[in-house]
Amino acid sequence: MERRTDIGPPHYTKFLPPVIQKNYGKWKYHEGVRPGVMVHVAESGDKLYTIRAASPRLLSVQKIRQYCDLADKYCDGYLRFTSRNNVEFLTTKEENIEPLIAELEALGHPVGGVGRSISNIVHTQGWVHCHSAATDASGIVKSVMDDLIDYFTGKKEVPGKLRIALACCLNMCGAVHCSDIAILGIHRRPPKVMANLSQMCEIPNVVAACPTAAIRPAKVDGKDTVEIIEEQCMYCANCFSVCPALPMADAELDGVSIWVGGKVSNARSQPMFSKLAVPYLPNNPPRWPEVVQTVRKIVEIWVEHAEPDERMGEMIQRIGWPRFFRLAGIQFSKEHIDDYRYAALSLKRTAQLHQS
Amino acid sequence: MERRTDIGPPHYTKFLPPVIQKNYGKWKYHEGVRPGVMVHVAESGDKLYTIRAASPRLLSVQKIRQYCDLADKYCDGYLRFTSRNNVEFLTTKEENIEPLIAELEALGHPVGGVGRSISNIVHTQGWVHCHSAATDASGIVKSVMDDLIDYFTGKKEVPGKLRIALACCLNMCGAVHCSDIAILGIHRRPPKVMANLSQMCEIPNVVAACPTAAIRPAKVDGKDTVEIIEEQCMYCANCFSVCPALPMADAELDGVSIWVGGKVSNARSQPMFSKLAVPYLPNNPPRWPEVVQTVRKIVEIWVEHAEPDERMGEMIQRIGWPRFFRLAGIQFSKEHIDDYRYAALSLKRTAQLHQS
Amino acid sequence: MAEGKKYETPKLDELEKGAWPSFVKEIKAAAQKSPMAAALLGQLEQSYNEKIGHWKHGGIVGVVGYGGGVIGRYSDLGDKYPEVAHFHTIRINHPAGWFYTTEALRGLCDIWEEHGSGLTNMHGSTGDIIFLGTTTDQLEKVFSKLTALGFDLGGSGSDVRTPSCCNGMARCEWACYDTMKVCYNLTMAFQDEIHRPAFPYKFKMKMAGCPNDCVAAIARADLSIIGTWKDEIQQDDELIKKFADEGLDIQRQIVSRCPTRCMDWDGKKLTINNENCVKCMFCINSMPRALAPGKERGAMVLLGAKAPIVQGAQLSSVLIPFIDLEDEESWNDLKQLLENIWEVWCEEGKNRERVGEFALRVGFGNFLEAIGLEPTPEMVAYPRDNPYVFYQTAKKE
Amino acid sequence: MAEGKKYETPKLDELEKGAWPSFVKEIKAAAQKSPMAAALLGQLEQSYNEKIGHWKHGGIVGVVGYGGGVIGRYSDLGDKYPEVAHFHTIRINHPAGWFYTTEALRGLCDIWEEHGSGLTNMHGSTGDIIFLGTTTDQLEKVFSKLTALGFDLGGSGSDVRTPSCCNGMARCEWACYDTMKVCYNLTMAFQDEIHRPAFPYKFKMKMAGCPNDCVAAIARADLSIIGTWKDEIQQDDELIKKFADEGLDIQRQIVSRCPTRCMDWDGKKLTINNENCVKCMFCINSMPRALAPGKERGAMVLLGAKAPIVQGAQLSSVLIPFIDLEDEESWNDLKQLLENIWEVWCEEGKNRERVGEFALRVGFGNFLEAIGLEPTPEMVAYPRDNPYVFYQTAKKE
Ligand code: SRM
Ligand code: SRM
Ligand code: SRM
Ligand code: SRM
Ligand code: SF4
Ligand code: SF4
Ligand code: SF4
Ligand code: SF4
Ligand code: SF4
Ligand code: SF4
Ligand code: SF4
Ligand code: SF4
Repeated sequence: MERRTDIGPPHYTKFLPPVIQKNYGKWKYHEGVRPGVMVHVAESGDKLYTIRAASPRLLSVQKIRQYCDLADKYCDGYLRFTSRNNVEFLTTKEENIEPLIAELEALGHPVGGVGRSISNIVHTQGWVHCHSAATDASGIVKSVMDDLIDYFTGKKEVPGKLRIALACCLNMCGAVHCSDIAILGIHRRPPKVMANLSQMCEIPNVVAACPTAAIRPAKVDGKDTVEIIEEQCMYCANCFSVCPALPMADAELDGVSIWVGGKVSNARSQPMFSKLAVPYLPNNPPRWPEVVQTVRKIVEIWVEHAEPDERMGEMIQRIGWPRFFRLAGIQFSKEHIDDYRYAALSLKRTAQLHQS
Repeated sequence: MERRTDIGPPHYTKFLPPVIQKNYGKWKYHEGVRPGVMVHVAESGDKLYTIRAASPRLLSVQKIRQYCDLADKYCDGYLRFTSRNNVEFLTTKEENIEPLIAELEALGHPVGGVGRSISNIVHTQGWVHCHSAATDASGIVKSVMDDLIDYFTGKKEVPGKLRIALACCLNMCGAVHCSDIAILGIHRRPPKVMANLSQMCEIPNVVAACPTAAIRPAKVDGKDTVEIIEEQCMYCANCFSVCPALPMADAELDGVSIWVGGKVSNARSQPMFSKLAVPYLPNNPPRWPEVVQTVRKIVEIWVEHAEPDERMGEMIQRIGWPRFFRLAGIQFSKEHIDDYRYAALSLKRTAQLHQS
Repeated sequence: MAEGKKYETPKLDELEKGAWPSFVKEIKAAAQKSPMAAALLGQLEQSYNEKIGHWKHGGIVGVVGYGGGVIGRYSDLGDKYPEVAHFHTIRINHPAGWFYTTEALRGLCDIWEEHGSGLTNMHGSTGDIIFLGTTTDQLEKVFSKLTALGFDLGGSGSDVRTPSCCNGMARCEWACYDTMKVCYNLTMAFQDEIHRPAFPYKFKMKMAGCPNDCVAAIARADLSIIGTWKDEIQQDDELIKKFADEGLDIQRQIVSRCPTRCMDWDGKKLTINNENCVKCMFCINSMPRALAPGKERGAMVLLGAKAPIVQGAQLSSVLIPFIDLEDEESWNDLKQLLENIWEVWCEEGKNRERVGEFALRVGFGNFLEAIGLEPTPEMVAYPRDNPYVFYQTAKKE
Repeated sequence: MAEGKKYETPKLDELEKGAWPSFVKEIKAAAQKSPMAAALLGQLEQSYNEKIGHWKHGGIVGVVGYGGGVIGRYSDLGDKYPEVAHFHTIRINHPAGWFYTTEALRGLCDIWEEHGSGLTNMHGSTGDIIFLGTTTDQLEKVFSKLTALGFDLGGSGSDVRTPSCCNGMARCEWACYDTMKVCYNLTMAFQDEIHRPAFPYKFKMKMAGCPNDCVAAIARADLSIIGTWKDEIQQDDELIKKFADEGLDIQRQIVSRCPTRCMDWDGKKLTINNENCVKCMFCINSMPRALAPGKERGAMVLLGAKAPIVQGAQLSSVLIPFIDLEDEESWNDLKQLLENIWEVWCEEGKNRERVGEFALRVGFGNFLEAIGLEPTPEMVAYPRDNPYVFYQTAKKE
């Protein structure tokens, strides 16, 4: 057989259920049906029900086949995944909804995440697959979502959408930099310079990799290597990405920081970056209780104070950062004050101030 | 007589009219009386009328004495100047208002600038006194205010306050960087290096003065001097401030740029910097018609489109920069796009966009 | 494959409890058949005990003729967990919109059960199907079976990364252009650029059908295409009144939160000054069916988003305020623009410098000039607020 | 002095026309008595013809024992206009709030008619009385007469510049602290720092009685003191209704423009959620008397504003969110803070580096530490949005 290359992905139309093929581009509106389920109504009057179920994203082929069984049974053999890694079952038959949900729940995949709710946590590899990780991803996600499950399933009501993301290092695979709540793995020790560095890496590349010019060429025992000016290192690990001979991980100092108030949608307010809330929490596997509690606390503040469809960042702008820190019981510290490139613009350059 | 030093200014209380001394800190409210006149009412019921008259700021002692004559006649010998260099006559006698105004107008000092109006232009020295000037100050101010006089006197109504400022070079003495409309003198030629530079200035200081590192030490005919990397010069004249042997002025290339949308008050919106509207207009003394017309055009856009008490920058945010440029008939160009330190943040980083 | 060695995993076992689906259960399920998955459990448990990861970089691995699509990964405990000594992932270009038939999915499962750990990510953060963990010798086999099934690898390294999009017209009434079509067409147009890294750094593309941006395009893609419209919001006054009657406080909840305050509500009728509407979607989101995007629909193209490495995170910013994307011409314009961008960036970009960082380093105005676009006020949030202008004309005079 | 040489000034004469008061008329008036003013007309006309200025720097001039207060200025056409070959300005510290008796003003006029050009600026942009143009030999004479009249020089060069303030409690119902008193007291407390430049660069102070900031303190002063309050806005519902009855659209014009949307208007009653009020003054400005600042009044202290030279313009940012400024203690706190700031800045600031640029260069957090202030969230618009944190604690561990 000829080796085929550059064929690209299958054409998407092959994978669209007939009701979508028919009504493609001709949807009229959608409505919530119950938590985790919505219906889209087409101009033709056709209806498409979507049942969204939680997924850990890390899926075994066994589980995928189970999804397939359900899709074959209830959805004519079609299903999809969402941009937040949930799985969606699509059916035109309203009567399929309840049995499908029952089976999904039996399988351990609660239904929810639609409309005003807390959806899946977008996350990354962590200790499961990445060399760069300062924390695990899946373990924290599991622990946090176990705790927030009622906000996913709709058992508890929330004022709007809240997006949580996790990245296990500053590379921030995913959208940690723009999430309502972001959990970020962090190193807090400068890289160790391995003895064989010059065999593994080009020194000028390594020096150039550092955004804060913390790396200098050096000689040790007559061998070319680099040295790290520790005060200038802010632990970004870019040097490690460029050169494996500069490991960053540290069992005691690595951990997690918590960020709040980012968003990407353009609704009402413009997209915003996430801002530092908690500079450091320890790695405490398997259930990272400090992280779980902090996230819950922040979620609860939002649930209590946000107006309808108000995102975390919008709410904080309205009630003020001083109040947010007070409510969350977080100590404001030097770390919270920006000292990087756009630091000037992060200062309170107005007399508009929440005094209470 | 002993030489007195460090005595500081006279104590302000000596200069306060009795009604102010009595009601100091006990004013209750104010109201407009007629254009250029307001009344402040104290808790005691006392009333203080303020009549504000235009001033060119550059005043002869003769004129100041004429002011004094009027103040003696109508205001018990008290008067003040404002933070925008207008002169204010303060009286408790309502009946003094009209005759005072008549005399002020006869003297060539129209009354106005209170409340919703265009007040005096805060400005600087220009060719009258400064070595750094890329344009004149007083001449442009006079020309622009002659043209806008009806907005000062209240003959024409305006939606709110509009603050115009002028600075004759990038040092921006005044508040050009935060004004609704700012007129800014600009050089557009790199400094000339005078032959005697090393006698007049310390070369390391000169080199260090340049924010864009456009100045390099050099030798010419064996003499120490500097050279200017022309492409790196953005004509800020900081080098000239540090070293007189680097003159910037150029009869043909100097001129004026126009900026819009700045403010300092914290009402509604936070303080904002002025933004570039017109990158260059020629120096065309004595009446700078291009500048006068451009300012008028911008004022008219504001008068037509602003909501009550909406400042220029607030209005533009609402109607969009594309529309502003269209209305003003200004060609948007590369110069308008920031390329300095915070350039990244000046880009349109949202899908929120005025499409029409 | 046979079942592998079993490890005690008391820490991980904790994560089988609780209501959220458990990734540990998934690994255990895979471990039923895959010794790799079993070893992964062992190494992961050790990480949980030691609070440190055990993966390291290694040599570049891949399939013949491709430079991207596989992430080489090695255990630093290879002696202890030999099954995961090599544990590469394969990135497979997902179908636009992440729709599948069960048939296709089962095909993928079969391949991966035979040639890898049986563990996947559905999906990776860029959008790919991730096959999580295999050895170098399996790569070609996986590849040939994948292509037989109609799938191909996605991007990795300094290439075009697998484009992704929201489900757009497939299921959303707000899609202003056909995201899935554009995503597919761009993917096909740039197969070479996806498979053979030749850029200074990665280049991502994401398409969202409207400003809600359900794929986070503005935050995560070097090229972000976001749907919008030019004309008036479609408005059904009857249905609006219904929302009001049902208790929506239109004044407080909608009108006074419009970013440009371009709406008025007199208690009965909603009036939108569409000239000042910035198409934020908020009012439409809040009253679906009663309000809808206009009829003159299309997209805007933005450039430059990225995560913090190296110079700091960026959001994409407007490059083309409005493009139709339906006709041939606008489609060619878009492709031409991309080629211009890559040409300039490849020529002058530094190693590991994303295109957004590059454009800022050379100056956004200069960048526009180099790629042949006229500057327009739509590209800026505000014109420059500093007087440090490199007046070019003057220099030439 | 006798009348000087007369110059033809056709260009300048144009500027005698028109409704706005003419500076040319002022110079001509002065020229009646002052040959300097007459020569100024000549040189200025030449500038108008040539489109170029004719002043140059020169040696530092001043009065004995002072380093500031006089700006030396020389004509580069000294041969042609010998009367303005030397044409220095004198900066005189104005009385706080710019209030005068005619007696004091006449005294100033007499001095300047005798010893200078007879031309002034009432006032300079920093706030000083500017005596525009005299020769070096006149400086001491002017100075001794000024002090006899009770006036003193203002700042210039790298010193504390003449502090200025809005008229505050003298005439404004919104003044939240006594701006004129604070201005005067600071001026008197730092006479030495005003008169003898010893800083890396200039240091300006401005006081505004409320967030309307009628002296542009936040834009123009290294130290900006701006009045504010802590408690609830004072509210008179009757008067509010009157505004509504008289046609003010309270919902659209006021409530929906409140920056934190903390007001509600039900058509009859205005409800302010004062906890979320950021004291912007807008609603108060719009309904004077009906609304007024609260009763627990004071000020906030902000640091760092400046024009663009050298690193770009800055606005001041919050240093002390609230300070009473009435009692001795808070007054001492403020003075102590200033001294701490100057000490650190003098120690580590570079030549021509304003304190705001300095604080940013060393990092605002480090700067706070150095001056002995605890960081608080009131100091930031938002906490850092990049992960580039120099974790200090970790290093010490
Ligand atoms: C299925 C999905 C797109 C896909 O192709 O996979 C999707 C689908 C819809 N989104 Fe979304 N959004 C999806 C991810 C997103 C994202 C991206 C993300 O979360 O990473 C965003 C941007 C989030 C952000 O700003 O950080 C997003 C921001 C929105 C918004 C704006 C919310 C806001 O007010 O800020 C709306 C409008 C709304 O909810 O009122 C929206 C509305 C919708 C609607 C109602 C559109 C429609 O008519 O079909 C869809 C159902 C929404 C729901 O879940 O309630 N969708 N939506 C994604 C589901 C993810 C999930 O599993 O939970
Ligand atoms: C006299 C003066 C202070 C002084 O000590 O000299 C003053 C006095 C008053 N200001 Fe002011 N402001 C004065 C300069 C300013 C400045 C500074 C400047 O222009 O450089 C500002 C900031 C301007 C800016 O934001 O760029 C200023 C921003 C305000 C505002 C906020 C306006 C806004 O909506 O942005 C108010 C409130 C209002 O007008 O509603 C205000 C209101 C007032 C009130 C009504 C306060 C009062 O109750 O007495 C005073 C009469 C206002 C009027 O002229 O309509 N004053 N006011 C200054 C008169 C200057 C002049 O001759 O025109
Ligand atoms: C697998 C994945 C995370 C996940 O679990 O989903 C991932 C994993 C890695 N990313 Fe990523 N990135 C992944 C999506 C992202 C995203 C999100 C996106 O694409 O939408 C981002 C943020 C957006 C962006 O590109 O800026 C992202 C930003 C980075 C960065 C920082 C780039 C920057 O310019 O700031 C790096 C660092 C680098 O390139 O050296 C990085 C580097 C890496 C490396 C290759 C680290 C390395 O040096 O080996 C990781 C390999 C992990 C592994 O063991 O497989 N990854 N990475 C995602 C790709 C899966 C897929 O193809 O679908
Ligand atoms: C006279 C005055 C302009 C006026 O006509 O009102 C003035 C005039 C000069 N300024 Fe200024 N500045 C004057 C207020 C300002 C202000 C406004 C203010 O103080 O509120 C500013 C902006 C605020 C600030 O300080 O940042 C200002 C920002 C500058 C700068 C840029 C400083 C910066 O950090 O960006 C310079 C450049 C320098 O210091 O070398 C400068 C330099 C100068 C020099 C000394 C230029 C020089 O190198 O000789 C000018 C002397 C002119 C002359 O011939 O007398 N002047 N200067 C103002 C002082 C009068 C007074 O004492 O009342
Ligand atoms: S965030 Fe960092 S550690 Fe996590 S997958 Fe991405 S590169 Fe790896
Ligand atoms: S971790 Fe980042 S800051 Fe530290 S040395 Fe490496 S590249 Fe530089
Ligand atoms: S703005 Fe420039 S030219 Fe004008 S007075 Fe100030 S320093 Fe002189
Ligand atoms: S004018 Fe400014 S940019 Fe040009 S050389 Fe002088 S200091 Fe540098
Ligand atoms: S981005 Fe817009 S078009 Fe796409 S799914 Fe989300 S709401 Fe629909
Ligand atoms: S789409 Fe947004 S900007 Fe446009 S009218 Fe609705 S809320 Fe306002
Ligand atoms: S700043 Fe405030 S207190 Fe001072 S004059 Fe202006 S409005 Fe009155
Ligand atoms: S002062 Fe400003 S923030 Fe406070 S209620 Fe009034 S408008 Fe709102």
